[in-house]
Amino acid sequence: MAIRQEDFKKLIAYSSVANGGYILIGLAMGDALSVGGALMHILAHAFASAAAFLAAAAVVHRTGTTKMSELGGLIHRMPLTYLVYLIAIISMAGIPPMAGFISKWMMFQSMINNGMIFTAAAAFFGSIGSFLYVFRPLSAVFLGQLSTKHENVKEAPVLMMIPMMLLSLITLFFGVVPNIALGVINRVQTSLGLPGLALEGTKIMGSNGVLDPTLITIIFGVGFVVALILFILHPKSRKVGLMDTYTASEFIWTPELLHYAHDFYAPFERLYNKAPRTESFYRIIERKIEELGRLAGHAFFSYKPGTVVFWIAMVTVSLLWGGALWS
Amino acid sequence: MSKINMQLKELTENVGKSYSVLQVDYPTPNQAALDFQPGDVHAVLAYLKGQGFRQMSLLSCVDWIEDGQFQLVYLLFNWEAGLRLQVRTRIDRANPVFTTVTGIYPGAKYYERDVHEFFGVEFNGNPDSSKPLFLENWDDMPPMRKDFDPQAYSDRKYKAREYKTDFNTKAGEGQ
Amino acid sequence: MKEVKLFLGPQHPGMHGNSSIHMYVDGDIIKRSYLLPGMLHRGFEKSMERRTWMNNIALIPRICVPEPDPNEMVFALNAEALASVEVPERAHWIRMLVLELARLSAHLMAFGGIGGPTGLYTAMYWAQADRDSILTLFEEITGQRVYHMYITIGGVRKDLPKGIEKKILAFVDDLESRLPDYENLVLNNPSVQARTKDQIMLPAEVVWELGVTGIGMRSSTGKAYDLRKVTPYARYDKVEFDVPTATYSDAHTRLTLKYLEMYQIIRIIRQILDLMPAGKVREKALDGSALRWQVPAGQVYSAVEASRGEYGYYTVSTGGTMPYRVAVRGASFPQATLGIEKYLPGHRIDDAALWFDTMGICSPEIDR
Amino acid sequence: MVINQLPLQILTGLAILAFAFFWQTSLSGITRKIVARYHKRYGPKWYQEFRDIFKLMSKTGVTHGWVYDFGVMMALGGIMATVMFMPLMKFTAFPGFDNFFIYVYLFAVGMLGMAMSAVGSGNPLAGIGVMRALTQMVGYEVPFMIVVLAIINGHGTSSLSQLAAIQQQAGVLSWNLVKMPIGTVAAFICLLGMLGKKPFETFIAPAEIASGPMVEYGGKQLGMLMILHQFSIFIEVSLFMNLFLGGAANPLGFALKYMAVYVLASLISQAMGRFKIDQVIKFFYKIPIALAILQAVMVVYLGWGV
Amino acid sequence: MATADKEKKLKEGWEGISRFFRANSLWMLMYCTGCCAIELPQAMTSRYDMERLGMGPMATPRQADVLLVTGYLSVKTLRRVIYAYEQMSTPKYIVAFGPCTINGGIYHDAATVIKSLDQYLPIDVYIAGCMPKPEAVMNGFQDLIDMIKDKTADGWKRYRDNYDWYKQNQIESLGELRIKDEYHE
Repeated sequence: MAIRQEDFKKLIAYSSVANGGYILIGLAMGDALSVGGALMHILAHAFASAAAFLAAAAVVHRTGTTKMSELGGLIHRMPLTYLVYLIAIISMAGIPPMAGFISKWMMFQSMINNGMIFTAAAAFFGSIGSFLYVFRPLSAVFLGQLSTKHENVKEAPVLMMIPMMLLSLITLFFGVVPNIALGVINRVQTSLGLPGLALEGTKIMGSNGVLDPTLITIIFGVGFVVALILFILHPKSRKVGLMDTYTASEFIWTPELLHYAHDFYAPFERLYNKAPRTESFYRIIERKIEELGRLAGHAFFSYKPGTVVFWIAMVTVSLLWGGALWS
Repeated sequence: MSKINMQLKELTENVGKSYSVLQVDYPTPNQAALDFQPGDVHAVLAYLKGQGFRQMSLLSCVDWIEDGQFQLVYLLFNWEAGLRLQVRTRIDRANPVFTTVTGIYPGAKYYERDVHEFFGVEFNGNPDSSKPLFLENWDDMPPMRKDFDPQAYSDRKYKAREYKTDFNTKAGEGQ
Repeated sequence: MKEVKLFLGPQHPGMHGNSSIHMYVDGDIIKRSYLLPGMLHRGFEKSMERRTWMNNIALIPRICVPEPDPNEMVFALNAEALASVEVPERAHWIRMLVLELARLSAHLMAFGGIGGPTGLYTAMYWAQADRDSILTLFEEITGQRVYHMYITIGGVRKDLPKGIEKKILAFVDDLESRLPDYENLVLNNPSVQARTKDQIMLPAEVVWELGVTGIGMRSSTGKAYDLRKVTPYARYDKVEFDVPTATYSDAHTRLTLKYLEMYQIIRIIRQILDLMPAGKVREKALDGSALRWQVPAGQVYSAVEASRGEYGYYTVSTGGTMPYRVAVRGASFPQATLGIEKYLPGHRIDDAALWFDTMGICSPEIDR
Repeated sequence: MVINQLPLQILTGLAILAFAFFWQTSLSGITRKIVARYHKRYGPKWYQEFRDIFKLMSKTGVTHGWVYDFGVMMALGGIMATVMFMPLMKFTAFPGFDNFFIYVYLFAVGMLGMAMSAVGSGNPLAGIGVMRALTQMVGYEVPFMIVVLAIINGHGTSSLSQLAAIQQQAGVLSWNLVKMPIGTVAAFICLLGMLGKKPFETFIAPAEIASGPMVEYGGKQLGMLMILHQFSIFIEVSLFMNLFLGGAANPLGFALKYMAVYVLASLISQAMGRFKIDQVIKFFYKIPIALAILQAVMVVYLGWGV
Repeated sequence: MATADKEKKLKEGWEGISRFFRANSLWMLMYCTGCCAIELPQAMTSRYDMERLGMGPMATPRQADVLLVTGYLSVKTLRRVIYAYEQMSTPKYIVAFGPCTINGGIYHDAATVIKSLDQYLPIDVYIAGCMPKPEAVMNGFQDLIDMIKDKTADGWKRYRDNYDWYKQNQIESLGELRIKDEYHE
């Protein structure tokens, strides 16, 4: 659903629906690793989507529209917002240096152990799908051609920048050294009677593999440095304007005509509108979830962290209580 | 041209009955050339299309500069019978205006644009007949007219390579 | 809706020749497209008016590059019709041989060229290799690989070299033995079928509306509309061959027709080689030097079945040493200009290059 | 994480990196010659790929702003990090950490970097190319993952070197190729998708979108992208080799298996034309997924594959 | 001082090495500007196989280093060729086919065909023959490779140095270089 969205903000909203699904899978599995993963995912997703929403607000504040087809090329005017949004989507898509990866990794470990192939396949399709629809606003809004309307757009105001940068730093920090957060989650789990996570220094002992986020980030840093050296060593390339691109050597003057953003994944969507039945079926579920989400959001998603932790505890307790009753 | 196609002969007869044919000529056994007044060209074309001449191969224009006239030639071809017809008409060279035939043969749209660009014949009825097609910001008279001299134009615009001794002969004179 | 402007421009890997298609694309469906020709416009018709009849023989093959021989043939037919020159028997047969070999090389290039848009580079390499051996045959017959200037007014420039028949027969047998490999590689290839099976349709009424000729017409109307059958020129009536036709014209059928026509061409070449009489090859149409030769006044149009369709010249002569006016009818002019404007929109971006190829569009013909 | 061992491990990682580059580039040069024979001609010299890459590095290219350069560096950095984790014959740079998911996700960093800088170059064709690359990625990742999940579930460990060790116990018989033939076929088709070989070459389709995302690259950026391409081929083929052909204890075994897989993929690609993007997705969601699920069900619920 | 000339020697050494690489891997821009382009597929495919010299067709000007001007150039094509040439990354070379680029060849009296190309673009290698044969084309490429090796193929330097002379010629005979009419909005 999110892939089809035309509106920038709606798209990020839908991404929360998808990540909500992950959290449910994690919790439902019930063994230590997956619950830990789910909780971590709640944390990571909270930060990431908050940062993304703030970046969207900055864009709207400056350009006034959230329609992706009108925006374009804002990176040249709002680089910092771009950076914030980039880190947010890396975490949402679950790519290594950020927190999102840790939680997804833990959930996948547990999913494999319990041999739930179909849920694993659906989860993996969801994660790659999230990479798809999360990349779309990045390319439609920030990259590509800068349309003449937004020539004199300024960077987001400083006041807005501070929370955004803070949020992205936190996601980066949790991605590199997750054990602090996992330590907290561990205490939550042990208090609920679940077996604690096997943590050792910066390594996380998964069921069939070991993950060491800090090592990964270091190696990624080494790779980046090698690429940097390669880049600087060689002759400097000359700066060229945006409009000077390959147009099969024909001439073109208006930037809007060169910005490819409107229904970005046309072929992909065409596959889906051939199956209307499933579409309406999803829409019913979606409405149900939305009501549930609104109800839940209205009930406990207020900004004070206290109530949030309280409600998480309530949910886990009821789950465990149910679990105990059940087994 | 003894063995002229019999079909062709009686075809030209019954065309001649309804429209005044100025002149008939048979360049090859299965081809006939008919001259008409500009007025009834459209009627003839519509009639011939009914007779099986469904394909218009070419619309071209000949610039008779001495008698100050453009000659528009419509070449029709009948695939079943293998007959070819030239429908020719002469229009004034001073302000060449003619109505379009895209109603009968839609394919003529770009031929008309081509003739307009090279000869300057106005085709009213063809929406974009006056748009430039082949030549880009052309600043001289339509190039295919007899009084346009390409050699002079190209010497003026494009610097030729100076040879030490000037031995490229002048272009052959006309007839 | 917000549209993006894309170009299948003059400099594009999918574009054979040199004209540019401007496409307005929404998502990946082409909404509006038009052709911008004129990149190769050299004012041929103007230059022809400034050259004598014999000089033109050297100029005209430059018009259409993949298949230059129909130009010379049609120019010669026009002049002979006007000056009522009788061409000797052997010259007719040699002309047919040269025309069929040129047709075969153009078909090979177009058939292999389908490898470009569909990504099957092996077909392109094979087809070009075979086309190359035809060009070497031409080099022996006419002295030049591509522009032969071999068919002149009144016959053919000079007789066939000794022992050329054996070489042509050897080549033709070798090619015929390898044609089934082409079929397996291109026509039965599942990925090419996925790209061309009922993709780019050409219904019969569109053919009549635009005036498309050649394979486009034969594949959609289902009738054997081939100028060599309808108005036989140069002894085509003495050679039997059949014309493959189809009624459901999609990209795949057009490709199959090209493939089947190759068999027919080989059949014709074999018949030409054993039915060819001996004798004179050139009718001396004039006394003294060819440059002062004058063709009597008159206006005539004659057309030849080129690999892409009906290719014709309209010559007007006022009895001078130079033609008064020559109009060239390119075989792919209708489908390139009006076809792209009306019938390309609605396809997808990746079909555009395929559309351009299977319609057999050759841009030098459009610009003249 | 033991700090003092780190510099040594990084050195071995860099050694693997260098070996991967030289091995893969010379192999792709040899493959170009084999493919040329397929076209009835002599191909270029075997070190032609080296010449191409270093020529590109010596040219002054063009840059479209910092995103364009940063994206290329991020992509190359991500891919290099993945190669460093890759187990090579006997020795691995970071024992114990070569977990399957790291490869998949670090590979995604490379893809994101390239996609970001391609669209950053402001060319619509690059945008379309990136869209096709991402859509295709959804296509070939899911079946590949299902098969790999089945293997990990069956063998209980997701680290490549251990998987390779398990497969080498009983020689050829214990290869996953033999034990899970259906899964291997599905994985090979996905490998073709990953490598971007001919049937699934929609995102670099020269005839339609003029070499897709690479439209605006020239000079050293294109050189770095070609190095990235060589590394990604190395990762994918050795991933396939470790999972299905039982890794490689000795160099000769490694060379033969690697070459067999890569040359077979190139030859198949020469005989196939290019699909359209939605045909690619439809194809992937029909045959490979069915094979993968069948294989997974056999392994997980019936326990045959182990 | 010592570091300066050591720096220069190093740069010189690196220049030599990169010249070797540039010579042996020339990428050709896939742009058939004129009628001699029909012989390029012959030169690329099985019989004459350009790839042995390390040459291959590339899709966009950014990636290519050799621009082949095959045959005559009409005014419209020249504008596009100049636009493509300026997009190419240096060092770049131009190979001109046939007599039409030298003095207009058979189209010396045509109104839309330019007379001599080296007024507008710096040419490195001319190949003779109206429709030069594939052997001549390969021979021409071999000459270009030798010229690159001994540093004489410096068309792009000439273009960069007297840039305004070339631009003045182009504007004088082409009118405006970038067309802005109802087709190119």
